[in-house]
Amino acid sequence: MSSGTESEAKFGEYGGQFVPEALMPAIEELTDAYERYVLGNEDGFVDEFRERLADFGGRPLPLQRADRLSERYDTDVYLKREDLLHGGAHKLNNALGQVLLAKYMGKERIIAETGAGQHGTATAMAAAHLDFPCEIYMGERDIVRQRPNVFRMRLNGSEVNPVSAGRGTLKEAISETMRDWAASVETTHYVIGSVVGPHPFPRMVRDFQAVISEEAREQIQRKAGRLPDSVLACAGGGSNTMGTFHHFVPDDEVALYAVEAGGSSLSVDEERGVAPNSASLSTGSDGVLHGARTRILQDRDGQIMESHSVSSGLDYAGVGPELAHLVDTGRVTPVTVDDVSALEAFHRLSQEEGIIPALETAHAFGYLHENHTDLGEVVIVNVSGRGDKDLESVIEETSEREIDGAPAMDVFQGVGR
Amino acid sequence: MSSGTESEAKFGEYGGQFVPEALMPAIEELTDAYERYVLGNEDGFVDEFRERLADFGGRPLPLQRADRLSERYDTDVYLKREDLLHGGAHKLNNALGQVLLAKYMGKERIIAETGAGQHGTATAMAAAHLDFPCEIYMGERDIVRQRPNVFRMRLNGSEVNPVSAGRGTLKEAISETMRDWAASVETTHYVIGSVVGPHPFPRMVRDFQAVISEEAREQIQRKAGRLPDSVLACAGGGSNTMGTFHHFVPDDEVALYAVEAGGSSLSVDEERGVAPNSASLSTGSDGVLHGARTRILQDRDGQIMESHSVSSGLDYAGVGPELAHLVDTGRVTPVTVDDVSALEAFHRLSQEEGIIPALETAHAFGYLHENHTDLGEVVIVNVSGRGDKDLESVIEETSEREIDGAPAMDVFQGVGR
Amino acid sequence: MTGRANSAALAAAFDEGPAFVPYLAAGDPGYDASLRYVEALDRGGADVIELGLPFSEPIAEGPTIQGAVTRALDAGMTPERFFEFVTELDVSAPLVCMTYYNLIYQYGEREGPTPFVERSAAVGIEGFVVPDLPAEEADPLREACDEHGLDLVFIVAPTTRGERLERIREQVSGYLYVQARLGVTGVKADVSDRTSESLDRVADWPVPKAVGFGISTGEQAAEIVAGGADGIIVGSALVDIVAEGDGEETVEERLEATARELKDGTRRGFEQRTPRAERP
Amino acid sequence: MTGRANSAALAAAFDEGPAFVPYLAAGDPGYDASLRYVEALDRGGADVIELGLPFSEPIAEGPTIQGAVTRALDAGMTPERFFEFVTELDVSAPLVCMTYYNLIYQYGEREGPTPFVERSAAVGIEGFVVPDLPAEEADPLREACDEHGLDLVFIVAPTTRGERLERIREQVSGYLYVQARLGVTGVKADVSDRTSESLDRVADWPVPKAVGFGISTGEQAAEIVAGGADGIIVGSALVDIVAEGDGEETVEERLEATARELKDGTRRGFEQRTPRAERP
Ligand SMILES: Cc1ncc(COP(=O)(O)O)c(C=O)c1O
Ligand SMILES: Cc1ncc(COP(=O)(O)O)c(C=O)c1O
Repeated sequence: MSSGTESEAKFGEYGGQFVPEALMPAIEELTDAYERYVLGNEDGFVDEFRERLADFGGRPLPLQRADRLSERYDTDVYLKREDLLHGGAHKLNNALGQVLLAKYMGKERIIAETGAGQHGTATAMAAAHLDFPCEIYMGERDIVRQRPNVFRMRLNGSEVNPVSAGRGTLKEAISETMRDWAASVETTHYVIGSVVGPHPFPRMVRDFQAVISEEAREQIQRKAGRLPDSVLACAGGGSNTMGTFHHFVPDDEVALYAVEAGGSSLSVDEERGVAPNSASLSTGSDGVLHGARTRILQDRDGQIMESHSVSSGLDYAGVGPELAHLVDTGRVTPVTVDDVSALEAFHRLSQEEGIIPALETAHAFGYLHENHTDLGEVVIVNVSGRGDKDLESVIEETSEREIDGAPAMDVFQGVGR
Repeated sequence: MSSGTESEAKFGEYGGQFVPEALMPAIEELTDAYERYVLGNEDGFVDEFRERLADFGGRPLPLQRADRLSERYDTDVYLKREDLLHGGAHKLNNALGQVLLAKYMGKERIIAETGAGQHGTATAMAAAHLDFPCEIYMGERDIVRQRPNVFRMRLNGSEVNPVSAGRGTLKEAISETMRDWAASVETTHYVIGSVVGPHPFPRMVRDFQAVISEEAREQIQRKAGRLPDSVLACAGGGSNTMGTFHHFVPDDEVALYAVEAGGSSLSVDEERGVAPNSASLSTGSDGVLHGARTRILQDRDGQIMESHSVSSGLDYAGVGPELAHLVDTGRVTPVTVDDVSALEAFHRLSQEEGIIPALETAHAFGYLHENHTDLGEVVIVNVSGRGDKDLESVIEETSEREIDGAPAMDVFQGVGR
Repeated sequence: MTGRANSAALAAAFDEGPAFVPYLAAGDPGYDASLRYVEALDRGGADVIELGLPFSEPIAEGPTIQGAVTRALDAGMTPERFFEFVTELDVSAPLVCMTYYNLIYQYGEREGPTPFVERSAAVGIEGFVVPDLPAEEADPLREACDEHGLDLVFIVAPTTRGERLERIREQVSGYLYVQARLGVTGVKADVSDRTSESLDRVADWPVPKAVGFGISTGEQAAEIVAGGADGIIVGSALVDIVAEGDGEETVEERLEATARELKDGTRRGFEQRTPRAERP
Repeated sequence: MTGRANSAALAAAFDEGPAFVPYLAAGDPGYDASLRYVEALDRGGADVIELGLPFSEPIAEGPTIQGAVTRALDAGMTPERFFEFVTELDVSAPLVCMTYYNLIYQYGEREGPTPFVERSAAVGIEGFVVPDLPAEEADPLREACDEHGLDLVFIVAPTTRGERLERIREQVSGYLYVQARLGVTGVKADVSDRTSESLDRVADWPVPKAVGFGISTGEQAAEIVAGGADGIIVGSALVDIVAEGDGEETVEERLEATARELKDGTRRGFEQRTPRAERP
């Protein structure tokens, strides 16, 4: 569907298939299916995928000029509205693609991991839509942070399996899902939630998400009459980043910014093995995690560190290998935005544009705010998701801090409880 | 924009302008603006409206064939996906239209009432988008039932004013907003949330919402190659109903069903002045409420009754005058679906189609479920909104009852609290 | 100053100088107490009494009168009880019923406002104020009133102009309710600038003009009457007294005293003003 | 039965009949106790010991071994401490280090696996099992192993077939780890049907085949060896004993007894089976 017949497992030094042997046959089967159905449109897979993305997902999605931000920054700011995708984030592009692929492959069961719960809800929706039983692994801590999403998955008929290992976040949930898969590969497809994991996942997820930049590139030329100077997207695992960048990668004049979660600080507590950020591109190093060689947050020994971000969806110690490679080659610039700046941007976008973004998304707007003078005349920011899932976190996190321009939070604490 | 130069204040006997004299000049000014901008496209109002609906709102929205429901009912069921509109319900069509109109009229401030909070959030979003200060009146009881929406309005920069009169629901909020307007007409536009209130609101709101049927009529012909046999939409005040029906009204072969909230019972407690339903079309009678003559829930003396529904958005004692008229003339069939059937439909759609509907919307699917054999071969159901706002209510209401096919609710009670 | 009126009693009320027109909600806070309160106003010098028949959605009222309406409804006030109330009431001032159109429209077995008007006439009501009934929709009620010798009072707002003003002029009888300010009922500290402007606009109408909305003191009453009003209408200030309940002085005592103060204010205002006849 | 091996000790371990290969995580639940526990396995008859170097993301392990890994990490186990541990350990069975690739890759100042292999060789480790390192990515580690005389054990799963099987065959040395069932490590009640099928697929490979995943009793050990395995690998059943802690009998006593039972099982199985040489 996108880039012809690439099927190598690597992006420069990154990528590969570092997984237990028990998973290898599944991964080979998947690679084969990816090449036939996704790259080759066998049995009309791509056509059906596009049709379902349109009818079920609501694509194409608008590229909206943000009038008030444009005025504020004296720059034409365009918003790619992935928040309007069914489910409320870009995640459905991938989840729908993979669940549909599972159907073409004759699988009978879907499993997935989730952090913020957005990939989990997207997968649960896609599984319900295509009539698959589905189980979602989610860290116990994330279950608490993202309660509404847990409920949504259950409503869609999925089981949500709490993962208590480690700190109970995304990293542990991925490990646990891989374990399930190792025991169930023959009947089960593992819908991974970002451009991470062993080949062919990084390429395949990117291809499913590339619809974002395919649309945006065409839309910006129609609306602005030219290509953008800069494209911004927040990066957790990197799926919306890669999706937003993909079709702009060959356009050398377009600067691409992957905005990572700077958390509370960019420095790292080596002793405790804790990174107070999730900026694997900016502060991580080369290593092997969850099936791929890529940039990861690790201590000197190679143990994976606990990451941190105010937004659970960015709270991950790794990043997609292709993105790591594009950073190494200089094509993508990794930048960071900290918790406070993201919260400020969250409130700014909510008040000035009438769009309540996901906290993940807010990071991209934090970067725009701090660096708008360096981004050129036409800027695209990907609104990767909506913030409904984050309301409780925002009340809590905003109350704990001094956030410029936020409405008073105390009025909410009592309301409705 | 839609129906030429109609500008009469009546639909048969219904409609009119039963408002305090202090509001009449505002209503005349609005009528004038409606005729010039909305009907006459003066200054390109309609073009700008359509553009913003597309870019900010995400229109056009899909008409999706519901594969599993179609199979279950042996009928082609199509879903009009208003749940994908920015904000999560059809409400933005109207809110954006009215706030934009306020801008063309040179108003400086926006007020609105809200029940479920969907119209309030839509108005708050539109006001933020178009840079208006905004205040939303909301019953205290609804504030408790719809906490996330209260927070969303505040995040968008709106004030939320609690209304403590009466039972603290939509009816009282409308009365209170009218009082504010009576004191502020010169600078303020009142964005009413449904096809109710004095002329020109019922016509104007219907025109803004008619984009639903404009799209759907074209889409169904493209997809099914014919007009539908039946069109279903839930009816509270009636805005999504009128929007969904409008362009089908001249198609006599298309049956139109307005699905009202049957609540817990269709009988009425005259003594206590309480209707355990919100079925003004099915159980109400001719009267004057909130500026219009229409069908309302009232006791023998003419006092307005407290209505009830599991879904706050349908919980209103009146209904739009045009809808009342279309029912009287036999063009629209009013039907009811009770709380239990709506909850069952909520879970069914969530599990089988991967779409979590608003509880309001679920009523339309309850009717489909109970009467699918009588609805013909091609049926359109309007998915007026998504259910994210209803998660807490659903847990509560489902736990209290025996709901067929619902996931176990007990697991949620502990989660995240 | 005589004007268009069906009710001789109402016409007479404005004939001997500016009228003091108090409002109370019938049945607030209970049936018996309310009877005594209305009678106290009569003793205090009321020229006309506006008696509210409570409706569940009083969209033109501020919080004070909403409170009164809710108390009265909770205490069981209904249209039927209202007519009994009027029958029992022992006052000399003519009574005007203030209510919302749905109650008028629904009353009785036959459709439309006639049964309500008939019954009102039977119990001795002289006219109606219906805040949510615009002149355009008033024909049926107007006709029933004419037939039974009752008046239909209309409200003009500071914003009422042009054609609307004309239509109200055609419909109004008894007196005109001149709304002193925008918004809903409620006590305000000072007299609105817009009052005299509003009065000017209706100066040549063939009915007395009573100004209402926000008046609470004899001082304000005097000022408004001095400015040309033929009467003042006072509601919220009196409802406040009812809401406070008995204290050192009883509600009745305070209502009577406040009525007296307001009536005195209207007299003073009348004396201050250059008689209309002498204007250029 | 000699096969391809760099380590003479490892080769010898499989030479005198089927081998019993227990696994424990080094440092579980603490450094000193763990030393004693591993030594108890040695006394119990271990022919090879797989010693786990804990990694924070043990994606191939079930809950039992995850628990061991977490306890060891919490107690401060690191690669450096692991090498000290091996140095201090007093056992006669050859040691195989089981860990994940990132720890091997990150170790030392130079890039790549060589520093880790050098250090392992220096402390007397004979080989590695790296569950997340596929044959395709194994060249650098394989080369370093060859250079330093260590073996690289690979796992084959019930689903491994065709080309993948070939690539593993080319890479493997020391012994082959035959995974008895799909999934992750953990005790199971019965022997998987797929074991003999898996063994058949690799029957002619030039390395001993040790079967693991889910074995916990002497009975199972006997059955598997009777079915043709050259060894059995037991992890979770032993880790369970560590996790339970001292009771009427100490952990050491129970580990030693269980090891003995498993070793006896392998012997029994060997006796039961028709010698390979006599097969048709
Ligand atoms: C709205 C949103 N944006 C971004 C992300 C980050 O993931 P990725 O980097 O894979 O797009 C998430 C993950 O949950 C998300 O929910
Ligand atoms: C999703 C949804 N559907 C329907 C309604 C009912 O309103 P109306 O009948 O005006 O469409 C509401 C009102 O809040 C709503 O939120």
